[in-house]
Amino acid sequence: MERRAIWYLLGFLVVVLAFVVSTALKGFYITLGAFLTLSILSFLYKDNIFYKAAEHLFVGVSAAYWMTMGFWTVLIPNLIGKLHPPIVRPFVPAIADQPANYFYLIPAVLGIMLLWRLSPKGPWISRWSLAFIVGTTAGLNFIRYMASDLLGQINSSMVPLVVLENGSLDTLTSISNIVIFLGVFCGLIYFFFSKEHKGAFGVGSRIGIWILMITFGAGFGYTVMARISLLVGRFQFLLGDWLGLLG
Amino acid sequence: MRRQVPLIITFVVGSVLIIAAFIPHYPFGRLGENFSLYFDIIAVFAFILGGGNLIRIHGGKFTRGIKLSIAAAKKTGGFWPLTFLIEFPFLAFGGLEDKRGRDWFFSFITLAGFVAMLYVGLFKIGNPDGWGGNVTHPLSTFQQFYIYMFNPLQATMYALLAFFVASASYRAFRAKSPEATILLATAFIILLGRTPAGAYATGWMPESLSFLHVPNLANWIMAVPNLAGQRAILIGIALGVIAMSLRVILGVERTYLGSDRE
Amino acid sequence: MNRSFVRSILLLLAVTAWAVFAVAQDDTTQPAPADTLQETAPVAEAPAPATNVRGEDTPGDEGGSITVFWDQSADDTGIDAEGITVIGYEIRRTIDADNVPFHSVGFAAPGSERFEDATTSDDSTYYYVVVTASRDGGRAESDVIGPVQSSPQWFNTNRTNVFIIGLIISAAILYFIASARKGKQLFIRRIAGLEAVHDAIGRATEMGRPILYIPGIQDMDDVQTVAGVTILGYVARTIAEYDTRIDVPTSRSIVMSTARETIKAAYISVGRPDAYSDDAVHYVTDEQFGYVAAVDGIMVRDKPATCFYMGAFFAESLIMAETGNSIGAIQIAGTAMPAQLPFFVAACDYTLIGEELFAASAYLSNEPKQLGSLKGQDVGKLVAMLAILAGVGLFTLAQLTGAETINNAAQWVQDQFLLN
Amino acid sequence: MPNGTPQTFMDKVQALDRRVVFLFIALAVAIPLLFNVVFSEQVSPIVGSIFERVDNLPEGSKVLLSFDYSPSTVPEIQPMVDATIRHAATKNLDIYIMALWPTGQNIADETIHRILEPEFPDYQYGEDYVNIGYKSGNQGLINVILTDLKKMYTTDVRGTAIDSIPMMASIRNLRNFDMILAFGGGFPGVKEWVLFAGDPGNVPVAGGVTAVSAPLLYPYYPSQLLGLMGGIKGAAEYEAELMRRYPRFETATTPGLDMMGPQAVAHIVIMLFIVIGNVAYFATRKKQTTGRGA
Repeated sequence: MERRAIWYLLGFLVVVLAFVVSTALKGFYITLGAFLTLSILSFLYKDNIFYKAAEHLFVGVSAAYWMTMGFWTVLIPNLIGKLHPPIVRPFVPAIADQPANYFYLIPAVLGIMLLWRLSPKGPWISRWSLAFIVGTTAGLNFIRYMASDLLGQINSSMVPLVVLENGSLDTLTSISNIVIFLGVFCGLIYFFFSKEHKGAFGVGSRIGIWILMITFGAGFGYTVMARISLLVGRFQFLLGDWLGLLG
Repeated sequence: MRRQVPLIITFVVGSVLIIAAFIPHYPFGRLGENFSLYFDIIAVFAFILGGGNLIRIHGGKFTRGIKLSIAAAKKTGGFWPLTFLIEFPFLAFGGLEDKRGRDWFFSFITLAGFVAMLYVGLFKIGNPDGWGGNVTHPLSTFQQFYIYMFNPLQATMYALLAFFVASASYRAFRAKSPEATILLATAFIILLGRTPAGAYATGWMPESLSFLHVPNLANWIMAVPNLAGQRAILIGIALGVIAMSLRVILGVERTYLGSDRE
Repeated sequence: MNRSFVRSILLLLAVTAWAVFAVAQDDTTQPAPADTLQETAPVAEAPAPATNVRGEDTPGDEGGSITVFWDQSADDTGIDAEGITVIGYEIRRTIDADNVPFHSVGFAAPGSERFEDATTSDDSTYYYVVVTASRDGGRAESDVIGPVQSSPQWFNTNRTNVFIIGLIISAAILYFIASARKGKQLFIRRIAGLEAVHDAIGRATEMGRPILYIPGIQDMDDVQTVAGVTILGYVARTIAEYDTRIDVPTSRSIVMSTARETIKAAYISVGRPDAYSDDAVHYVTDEQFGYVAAVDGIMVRDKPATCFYMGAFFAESLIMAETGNSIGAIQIAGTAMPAQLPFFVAACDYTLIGEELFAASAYLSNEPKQLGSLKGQDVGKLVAMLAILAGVGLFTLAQLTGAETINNAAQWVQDQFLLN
Repeated sequence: MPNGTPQTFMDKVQALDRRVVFLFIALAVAIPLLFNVVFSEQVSPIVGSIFERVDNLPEGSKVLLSFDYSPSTVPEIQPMVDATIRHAATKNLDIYIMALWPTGQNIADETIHRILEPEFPDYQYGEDYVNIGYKSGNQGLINVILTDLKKMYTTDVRGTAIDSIPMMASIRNLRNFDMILAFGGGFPGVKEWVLFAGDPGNVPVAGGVTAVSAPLLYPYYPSQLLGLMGGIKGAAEYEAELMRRYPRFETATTPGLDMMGPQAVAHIVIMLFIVIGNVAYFATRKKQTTGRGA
């Protein structure tokens, strides 16, 4: 206990010292940014108090950030500003003279119902707003997916398997179209739930899995570059902006 | 009653929205749009539940922890505030291995960050345009907090992905089965296609085989088999969503609504 | 894809965008402050005017829009090196052709033959004139047409195809739900990821470690979150039976509320309501990476034996799955985010791919009526496959034979799946 | 693996601590950055066509640069802007700068201060380059200035009347430009320039966009879009070509090429790990099967 205490304190002092020196040389904000960056990166080695502190700071700050944004960009203009526009004149003068829209009592009531679960009496009333939310989600998504994903994808899958260009065979396009057709077809076979994947159907399902695996491999490989870019950005900040090591 | 009314609400709202999608006439034409707006508003109300929960959890940890720490400091005898100060690193940060409430300082950090951000945001502190200013005005304290605290944390968390794509590909891309081999081979070709190495490795091939040049092959994989797989997945998802929505609207699926008895 | 189709879509986008811009710019009843083409015009040779101008109420809308059609100017033949080059058509309107001057409502690109004026009021009638403009500033007015009036419709004919296909698929799903209710036995193939759910929970129970359940990072307005929460309902039943600890951090407050109701109901359904505590579900933050930072912390500190990821995920998917892997947890994921599936497939033990996520709750419930809906989904896939087969077959035949009629038939089939 | 057997090297490799992988990735990114490792980039046709067009324009040709992006995409877009603006200035082209995004105007000013003023001291504002700034209206703005630029623009960003700026005298509308270079893949962006200026006005349009939006614009190339730079790779190719043809830029900053060094090394490291993992896997599997047979 005693020895560990000394090491801990020593380590802590070194970090504090580094922070002070960096602040003196580079300014507070860049130092803060660098320390937060390093704290998160330290998680890669193992969990530690610096990561834990940065994580807890992040949770508090970001939760408040989105709540504040919700307050100023949704609640004030889209609810208060709709129900009684003159109130919001100091904040959003542009909408203060519009007529009130009492349809917005609906979300106000549903919102208050949702909060009802905090009250000791009848917390089940909050389910009414949950029911409204889930009903809305179901209704809207039914149409949205039907139109864009189902119809749209079927539409664009209709391609000729043989493509003739001025009477001669366009080999590459033809092969590509055949692959697209087989891929979509077998991919769909894989997703069948109510038929056993045996025999010819099993072969189709097998090809379907292979196509999905190509899709996943391609998606994985393609994303790597974007992810490395993010790290390059952080390293440029640490090595360049902070330490001044980059030319 | 407790479950019947919500089921009716879901049914009515869901089916009206589906029908409304085919009726451009007022008031149906913009029903979906309006309901989405309503959702956003309800979500802001819900922040009170979420924020309250956050404060309750961390507030609880904080007060419980500080009490335990003081008790521990008192136990050692002597002038306890001095012991508390000296042992502070252990009593406040010791929570990594020690679970006896001695990580209360982290909860304090969350609370402090939360309250401070909420304060500068809701009161538009330091906003050059005052109350009428945009909440994200670059010179407001709120936005300064965003730039200097939120941003580096967010960007670094995001950048961890560079390490994780590497470790995941090292572990997962092994030719253990035909499927795994296909996954591995495709990823490898795409990776190769995005480096100068890919161009060099196959640059010697004659023009007639240009199809096999790695950058071309990588582009072809992205544009053809990848597209086919994506389409199959998207069509499947669309049908899954349609069936799921119907089950929810018809009340066949009702787990999310809680129980009748309580 | 058909080039003229693409062009007409782009053109449509263009004119709508212009219309929006025009609304922002001028009051509909006031003459436009700026007549963009007129003032630049010195005396120049006028192009041939647009002919055969017609105006109609735009179909399938909520009113407030009139579509103007015309036949191209004879000079609208692309960019000419010499001679007259038409640079577009200006659409002008008035509410009274004799007494109120016309003002501009929009501009259509050369080669176009229609314009949607989405700034009309259903209460008044309008007169239109189409002005052909040339590069040198020449202008030619068409005949004035009108009166035209816009009106709202009760059925959007542009969506007839969505309606019919929606009806077919819904009917199939309803039919199989009904027939399953009557006791008809259904075969449903096994889904490995879901077969593993019980074992994964059992493992956590044996090890005395908690289970971590992540219902995605989106709100309840995403249907994937709804799926994630319903799956949680079935997972929670087993957990309540085994008396294992579950931890559900959420990224949205409404999801927190819904997840609590769900888990509570699960505990009640197995007869152990007293074992339930609201603390199982807690809110973290709406911020994607703040949330994942906290979840990573929970993972390395609480060392859950099993992690579920069921819902909508973005880039954070791999951060969680890799951390979960490093602590040796069994990981079962499911998402309909195509971009994140590769990472779950690579880093998790089992992954529900797209449609399987939505089927999962039905599968886990093992109720006949729920399973019936899966059979209905299969009918939907069959419809999709047959449609694709028909389209592909006809287009291929059209290529091979070069016959115009087959090509038209193929085009017709494809158009039935067109989005308007 | 049977119990008690000592772990071979290959077993250890197979169960490698992932922190070793992390270390290599960190090094793969940090070392090329620190030592400024740059790989030669071969210019692809889609980027090369932009370069050739700019390179072949006669001195005094008019080039319009539109800054249609915001600070969040600066890391990806700015390298291309820097490279093309340098190229245009070297060729003594007249550079006209505008923005469809409000944020673009400031980024443009910043670019002028950072590149044009110090590197091209002979370039005179108002005679060789001008920033006419941001105007609202998105594609509607393009539509108007396609026929009459001065209808929307009465002054430049410094408040000088457009008519008193020498280089504006020869400009009536977008058709007077020899080339339009639009930067930014969002809305409005390159696509709107193609549809509302390039197609109807018959002005060559080229663009620079983020890597994510590049695939959405490929269909316009080459018939409607002269060329396209996509993400850092596009910028790196342009920078490389610029350095190859114009030795004066050998010491210029090349953020695009700088980013490509770590990219290439990190990709190769990941591929090597995949290979090592598979070698170890097959080596241990072979051992296991023979072990079982014995």
